[in-house]
Amino acid sequence: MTDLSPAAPILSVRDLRVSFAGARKSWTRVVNGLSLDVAAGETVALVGESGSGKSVTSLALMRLLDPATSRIEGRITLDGHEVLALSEAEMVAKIRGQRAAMIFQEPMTSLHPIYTVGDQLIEALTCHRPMPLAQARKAAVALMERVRIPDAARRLGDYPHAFSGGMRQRVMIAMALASRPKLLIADEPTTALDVTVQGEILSLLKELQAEFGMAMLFVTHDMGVVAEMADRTVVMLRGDVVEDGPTEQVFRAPRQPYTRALLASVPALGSMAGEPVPLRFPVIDTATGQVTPGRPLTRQPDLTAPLLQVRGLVTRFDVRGGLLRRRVARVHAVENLSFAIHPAETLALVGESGCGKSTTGRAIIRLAAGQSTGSVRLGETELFALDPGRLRLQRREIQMIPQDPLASLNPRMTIGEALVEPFLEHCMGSAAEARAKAARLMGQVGLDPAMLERFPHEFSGGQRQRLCIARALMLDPKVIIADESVSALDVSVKAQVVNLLLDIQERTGIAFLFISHDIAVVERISHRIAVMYQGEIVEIGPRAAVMENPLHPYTRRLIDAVAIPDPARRHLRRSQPPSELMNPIRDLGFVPPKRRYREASPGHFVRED
Amino acid sequence: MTREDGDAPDMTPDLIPPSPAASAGGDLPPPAGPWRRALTGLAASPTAVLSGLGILLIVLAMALAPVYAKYVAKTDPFRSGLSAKILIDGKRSPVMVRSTEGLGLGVTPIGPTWGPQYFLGADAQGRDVAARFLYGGQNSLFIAGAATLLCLVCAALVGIVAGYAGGVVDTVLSNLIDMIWAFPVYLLAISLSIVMLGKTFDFGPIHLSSSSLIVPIVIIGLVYVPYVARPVRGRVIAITNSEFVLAARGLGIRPSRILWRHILPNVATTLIVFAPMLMALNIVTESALSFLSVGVQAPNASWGTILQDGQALLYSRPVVSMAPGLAIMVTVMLLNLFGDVLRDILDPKSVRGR
Amino acid sequence: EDAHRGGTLRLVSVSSQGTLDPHINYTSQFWQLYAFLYDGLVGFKKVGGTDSKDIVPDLAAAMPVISNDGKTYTFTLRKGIKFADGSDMTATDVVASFQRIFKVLGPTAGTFYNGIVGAEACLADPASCTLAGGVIGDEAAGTVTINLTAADPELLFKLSVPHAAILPSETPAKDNGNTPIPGTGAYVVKSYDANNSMVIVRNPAFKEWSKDAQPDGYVDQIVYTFGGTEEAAVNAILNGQADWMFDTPPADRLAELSTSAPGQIHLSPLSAWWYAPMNVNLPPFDNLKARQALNYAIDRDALVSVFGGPALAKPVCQVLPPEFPGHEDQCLYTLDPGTEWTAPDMDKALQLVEESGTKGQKVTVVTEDNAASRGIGTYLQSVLSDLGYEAAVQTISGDIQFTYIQNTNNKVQLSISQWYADYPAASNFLNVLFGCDSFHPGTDASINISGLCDKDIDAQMKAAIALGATDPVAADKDWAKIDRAVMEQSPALPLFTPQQVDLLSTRVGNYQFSSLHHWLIANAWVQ
Amino acid sequence: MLAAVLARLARMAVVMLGISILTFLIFFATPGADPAARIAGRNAAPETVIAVRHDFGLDRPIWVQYGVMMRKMFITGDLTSFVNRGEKIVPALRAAAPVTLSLVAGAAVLWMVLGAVTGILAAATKDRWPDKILMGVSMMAVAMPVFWVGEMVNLITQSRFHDTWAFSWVPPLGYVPFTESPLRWALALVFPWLTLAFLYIGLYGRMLRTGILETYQEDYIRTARAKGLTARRVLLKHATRSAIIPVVIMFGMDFGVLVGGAAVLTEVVFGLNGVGRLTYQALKALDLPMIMASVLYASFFVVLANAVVDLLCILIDPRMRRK
Ligand SMILES: Nc1ncnc2c1ncn2[C@@H]1O[C@H](COP(=O)(O)OP(=O)(O)OP(=O)(O)O)[C@@H](O)[C@H]1O
Ligand SMILES: Nc1ncnc2c1ncn2[C@@H]1O[C@H](COP(=O)(O)OP(=O)(O)OP(=O)(O)O)[C@@H](O)[C@H]1O
Ligand SMILES: [Mg+2]
Ligand SMILES: [Mg+2]
Repeated sequence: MTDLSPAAPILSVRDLRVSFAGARKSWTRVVNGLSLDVAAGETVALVGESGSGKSVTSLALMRLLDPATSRIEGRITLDGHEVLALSEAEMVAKIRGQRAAMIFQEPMTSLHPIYTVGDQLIEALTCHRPMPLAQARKAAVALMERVRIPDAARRLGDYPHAFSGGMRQRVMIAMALASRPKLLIADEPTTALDVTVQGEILSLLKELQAEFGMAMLFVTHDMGVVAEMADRTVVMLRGDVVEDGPTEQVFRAPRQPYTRALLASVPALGSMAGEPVPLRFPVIDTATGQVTPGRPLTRQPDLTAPLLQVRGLVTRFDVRGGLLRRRVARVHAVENLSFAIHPAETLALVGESGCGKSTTGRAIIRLAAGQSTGSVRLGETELFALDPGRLRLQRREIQMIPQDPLASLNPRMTIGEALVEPFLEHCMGSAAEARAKAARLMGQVGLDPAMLERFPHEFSGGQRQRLCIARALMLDPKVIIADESVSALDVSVKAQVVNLLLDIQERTGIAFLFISHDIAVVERISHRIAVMYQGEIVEIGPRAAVMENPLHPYTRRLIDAVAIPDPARRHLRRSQPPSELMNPIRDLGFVPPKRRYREASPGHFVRED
Repeated sequence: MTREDGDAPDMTPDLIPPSPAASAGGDLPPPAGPWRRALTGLAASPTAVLSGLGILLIVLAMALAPVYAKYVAKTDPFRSGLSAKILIDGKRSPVMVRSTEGLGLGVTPIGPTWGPQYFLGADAQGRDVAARFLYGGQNSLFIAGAATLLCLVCAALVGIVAGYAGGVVDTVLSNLIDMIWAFPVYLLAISLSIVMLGKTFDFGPIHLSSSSLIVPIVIIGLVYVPYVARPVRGRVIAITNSEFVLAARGLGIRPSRILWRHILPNVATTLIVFAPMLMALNIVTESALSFLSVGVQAPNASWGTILQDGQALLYSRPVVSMAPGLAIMVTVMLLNLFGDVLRDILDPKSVRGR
Repeated sequence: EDAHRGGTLRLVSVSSQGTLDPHINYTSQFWQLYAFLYDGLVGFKKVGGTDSKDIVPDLAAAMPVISNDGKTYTFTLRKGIKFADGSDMTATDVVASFQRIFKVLGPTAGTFYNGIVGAEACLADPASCTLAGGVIGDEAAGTVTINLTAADPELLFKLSVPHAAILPSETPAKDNGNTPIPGTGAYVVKSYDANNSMVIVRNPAFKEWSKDAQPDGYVDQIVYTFGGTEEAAVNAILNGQADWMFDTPPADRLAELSTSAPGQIHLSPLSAWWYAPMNVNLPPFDNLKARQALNYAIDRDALVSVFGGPALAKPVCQVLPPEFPGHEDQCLYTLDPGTEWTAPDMDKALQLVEESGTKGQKVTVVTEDNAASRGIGTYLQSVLSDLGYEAAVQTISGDIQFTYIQNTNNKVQLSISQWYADYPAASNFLNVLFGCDSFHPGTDASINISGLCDKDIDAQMKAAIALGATDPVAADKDWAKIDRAVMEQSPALPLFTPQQVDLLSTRVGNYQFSSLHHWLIANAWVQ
Repeated sequence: MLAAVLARLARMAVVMLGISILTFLIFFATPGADPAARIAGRNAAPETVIAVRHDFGLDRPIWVQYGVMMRKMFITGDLTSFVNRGEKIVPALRAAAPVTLSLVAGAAVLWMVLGAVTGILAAATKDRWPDKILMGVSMMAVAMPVFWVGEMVNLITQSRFHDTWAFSWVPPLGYVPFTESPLRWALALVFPWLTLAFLYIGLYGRMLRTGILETYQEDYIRTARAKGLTARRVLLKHATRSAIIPVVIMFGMDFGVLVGGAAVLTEVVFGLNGVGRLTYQALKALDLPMIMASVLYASFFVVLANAVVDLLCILIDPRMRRK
């Protein structure tokens, strides 16, 4: 499966150009002369950074773009049909769901919320091949079983909201397979999913591809996934193909500087083995492709006294319902959490979506919505004992960089105002000083101080993340809680932001609580790692100990699931039945079990189950 | 870029070579704020421009009512013109024409002359309909506008207090809103009118007689408060729980400032989006109330009272009710068109409908 | 004659008027129906024209024997008259009916029937009303005697109105609401749904005993539909879908009707006036000159226009309507005072205002919210402005305005009202509207809206009433003087006297108009 | 489920209690409202007024009056009007309800069907001429005051063109009970239905069109298209089904409000003795018992509509079924 198939390609794209209608009748070209071939049974990965035109390309192949606002030119040949020459009716009859099927990035929204999963599957089955309902049901059940949905017959009657993201993606895959297409286009099918679920979906896709002999065009921005899945790789940059070749060759000997840069900034799990201190990401010159290796962090944590000490932190949310909206259950979002962070130290908090990471961060600075108990000491101050006024002042010391930077910036305030505001509120100086400091910090996070006049929507995702960092730094805090600060960013930007954080730490000795689900990044920058599962810490310890000697089964599963950006280390996992994360909703009478921790090595604690 | 500490590591330049679209460079003109953007958006929409101009034109025409009455029609449209005479073809004939045929019953006001005087004819009081139409439009627009303002202010107050304070205050206010909501609008307006029309109010030096326009303004302004207060409250709650308010709290910003700088400006869009639609609704409501004679009081005029006058002349002089009816239709349509564009620009995901 | 019997008459009205109980209902709409549903001891002659003001014996076999200085009336009942439920009408029923007037708190119990012996007790404690010594029935002799505390020349009128209808003695002594009470008339109400329709059919127990008092009707059935609008009613009649409308046709349609359907329109004079009471106890109208000024200033001709032109209303400048007992043509407030109004005298008016020193004061005219009242109000406002006052109009829903303007607490200066006579006696206008007895400050029931209470005039009125018992002709002369005396005080602006407009379908024949019952429905035929 | 129903009922009771108290208080704050004088009749003697006041309990403390009124309305059912003496309120309301219901139900069928057709057609032909025409007409429909439309309709059908073949069949204004003659019932209501529905056709058509076009932006529509469904099926089954939910919510509210009396203008113009007109007349006459009854009646339907809408949403939209 790894060598190029000599057979005639199922899909052949020549000089594809896609433009969108802009303001005043102008056309903006988004895809600029893309050519590629996909042969039967072959997987071609289309990679590139956000906005490079990957999704537009895949939608163009199916002619799913709105013809009123878009223009597709070039040639697309799919299994002998000239796609661009077909009428809309012919597209429906011959191409869509027939010869080519598609799955999308957002499993949560890609299924119609008010039809049952069964209805939608049966519709996919019968719209091309009319058959009796009973037969269609049987076929649907078979498909659901095929994508390993347990108890398929019963779940056919469920609505999509009763399914988790991974399960929904399985349903999407089942739907795509309904007509046994020759080509499957998968547009970032796992990006929105947790690592563990991503692993399951990827192996399922691989298995099904082999079984059905489909060609697959796999769109992604994750080099790890590319390495895992693709026979051939096409790299896109702003609408252009910059590199096209067998995956191994692209990874081993990238020809273009851009590809090289891209690969260099991908954190690879395990690459930190043997490194004693956090490392910056390598810096690449895009013009020449020259790579300067990342410099290690020189400043060491000051272990004399903990800066932030969390003891027995518990956060619960009430679930209300029934008559008079009484409490009927509780979400145990954070359960008995304890850890400490020292000056200039980075503690990473990793875990799957919904395990309570953000809630932990918020609870520490007393911003969580539910009720929190426990003790949080910042230096000598007990945060949980402060009155609102004192707490407000104390917040200067401990800052949180929120998960979603756009949402956390007031859309009606300029960046300048947003930066200056906390400084003035804490009476740290005059307005002029505030402005000067804001300009200086803008420079430090790599942005032009002239941009202070702009509004949040006028920045890219990575820039906004840096703005949030700058805003937090305005107050000279001692601790920063960085909530998924780099998870949503493109690899290259991710590298920049991580480097920025490390620079700051090196310069100011700030302590980080680094919340993330991306273990590869965490491995690179943290001193210690805490693994969270369903609101509790299951394993905590120095980075090397946790990464190289994971003791808790959940930690191991987490690490195993990460895709390695190295085609040579590609490993096919056996497809397991999907593991659904148990929801943390508990009855009112629920008493959390008493947990005990075992110290495996100095500072490396593992929960005893 | 200059950096103060020399030992700071080089900032990596953006990995991707800059493209004009992706990175708005610092040398571009300073980009517009949300309000400016909204204005630019409006200016770019032909619908918005045309409907806005149309509304302006109507307002202007109505504002010229005194000029028209004084210099063109040469009448006082608020005085009874029962014994007025008009010069037609050199003959002075009465405005109120007594029937001479058959049994000789009935007195019919003259119909449209399409000339400067009695352009649209006279009403049952012998007054110039065209001049009254203009004055009436003035009142209709003024009442609708003032009621819109009043409604928005009250709704903002109620919504913000309920949404921000939460707890008991919210429960009480929300239930009150629900209660008023369950009261059919027209019935509520009619009952308020009847209560207020029988009364004169004295607040210190301010004397409020029932014929004052303030009565319909207050009534119309108040009845729709729940309809606006509810979404405002929702919006305030959403904003209070939004990430950026949370972030502001995390930054240690004072609650008063959070309310003033973070919550209020963001609620403003919701209010502005409501304004044209509310205004349109108020014009119709005013006309309905005046039609049921619980709105503007004689001899003052509004499009609604002219409709009411016209109802009594529907069979002999249909133009009397036609004119205000069409005027209401056109104005409301323009306002709705404008409102649609405004909503699309400011609040694309807002609740549709009224 | 018989050829005209039969058929269905279709009447329409915008709304119905509440209770069917003849002892309580006080609306001309239903009184018109009671004419052929119920009978009193005596009644107005059921004919058209001026004779309709005459009183004829109805359930009584003859006019009563009056004795004891006019304080005792003895009636002999006719024999063989049955109620619609089949029971005989006897003296017991008569006595019970009079008691019932008080027990159900009839609106006129205290004003019409308070002169009967025992009435005071009944008013104080209605539930246990017996009228002992007041109304005495002798079942065996078939007579009923009514004793009064004082002679009352108007008693027979008061006994002729529906409030004195004779009902079966077993009728519950409470408002019977929409349940029909069996009567003695030519027809009975078969069904009544206040919101929809009333169906009236022949009374099976009825045998004509006096054509003057209660003639047998022509049509077999009368269907009265409630709802729709006045415009719609006109359309329906023109389109042949209805036969008659209760409401006045909209002024808007009159011109059209008078050419397209002149034969279907009937105009009849009404014993009524439209007037604008001025509050003599509040500035500026506590000043006689100010009141007179306004009376001089108004152009009654213009006001007639508001009401639909000269065919529908006649300008008046005195209280008693034309052709009413006691009426003598006189007009004080006109350009050349004499018997008739000719034109307003603006110069005089302005001079009077100047003299009164009330110029510049605020005046609010309180009108009802119908086109005519509002129109008059607007006109008065114009005139007041011309006279130098600061005038405004306040419109109040018709149902409320009537009591609102009566209450002195509401400080109404000038309002627009109407008065329709209950029966043809001058006191029913002058004494009721301008007598001290009907002025009750601070209550909603104070029909003397002007608040005029002049000792002299009041004494003259009392004397005229007393005189009426013995010499009605002389009394009427006195009333004419009183009319003038009242107008000299100028407590109200007489505006005009309205005409009744009846619009009938082409198939209705034998239209007769009685000044009290208006169109005599039972006298008309449809084939 | 039972708990939810009970909670609903409790809430309903609270809202209705609040409204009734509010109405009651407003009434007593109004001048010229002394019912005794008006009940007693014009020129009644003071004794009669006093007796009436006592008989109707108007001389008792205001809360006692409130209690008595509530008892008469809900328990004994013999509440009588203050204006039309002897008119029983509850039967009057009961007699008016079918009129309003006939009017509103018929109009509702019309506006739902035509509104849906308008919305779907306009969405399907977005920015082309059928869309432009439909939306233009809808705009107009929304902008015209309903009573004015009614008047114009009356002018045309009852008078100006009544003699022509087109409208000679139009019966006089007024209501004919269905039980009396279904045909005449329908004929009498044709124009009131059309007039009332016109506004809502415009409103719902526009709303549905916007909804469908918004739904078209959703990911699941892309999925449906990628499956190979025909454009018509995507429109009718996938887009419309989602877009209709807000329309249904709106419909529930509008229907409840209209049945509760908000169709007053249509009823007045077409002379239909429905609940709205009854309430309007009661308000104008300050007939407290009638006002109380009709306002409670109206609020009952609004609250009920709220509940039904919630239920409908749960039925239509499975997402709402989640606890
Ligand atoms: N409907 C549209 N109209 C106009 N421009 C569009 C449209 N859809 C996409 N674009 C533009 O086309 C470019 C490519 O978008 P595309 O969605 O293909 O990016 P992508 O590579 O899939 O990125 P991501 O990884 O974020 O999904 C972007 O600049 C985007 O703004
Ligand atoms: N305000 C709230 N009310 C009720 N439940 C909540 C609330 N906030 C969070 N939760 C629940 O608490 C749990 C933990 O949420 P949290 O946001 O901390 O997860 P996370 O680890 O940050 O996930 P992600 O990686 O998706 O951000 C989740 O089950 C979530 O549904
Ligand atoms: Mg994409
Ligand atoms: Mg999170």
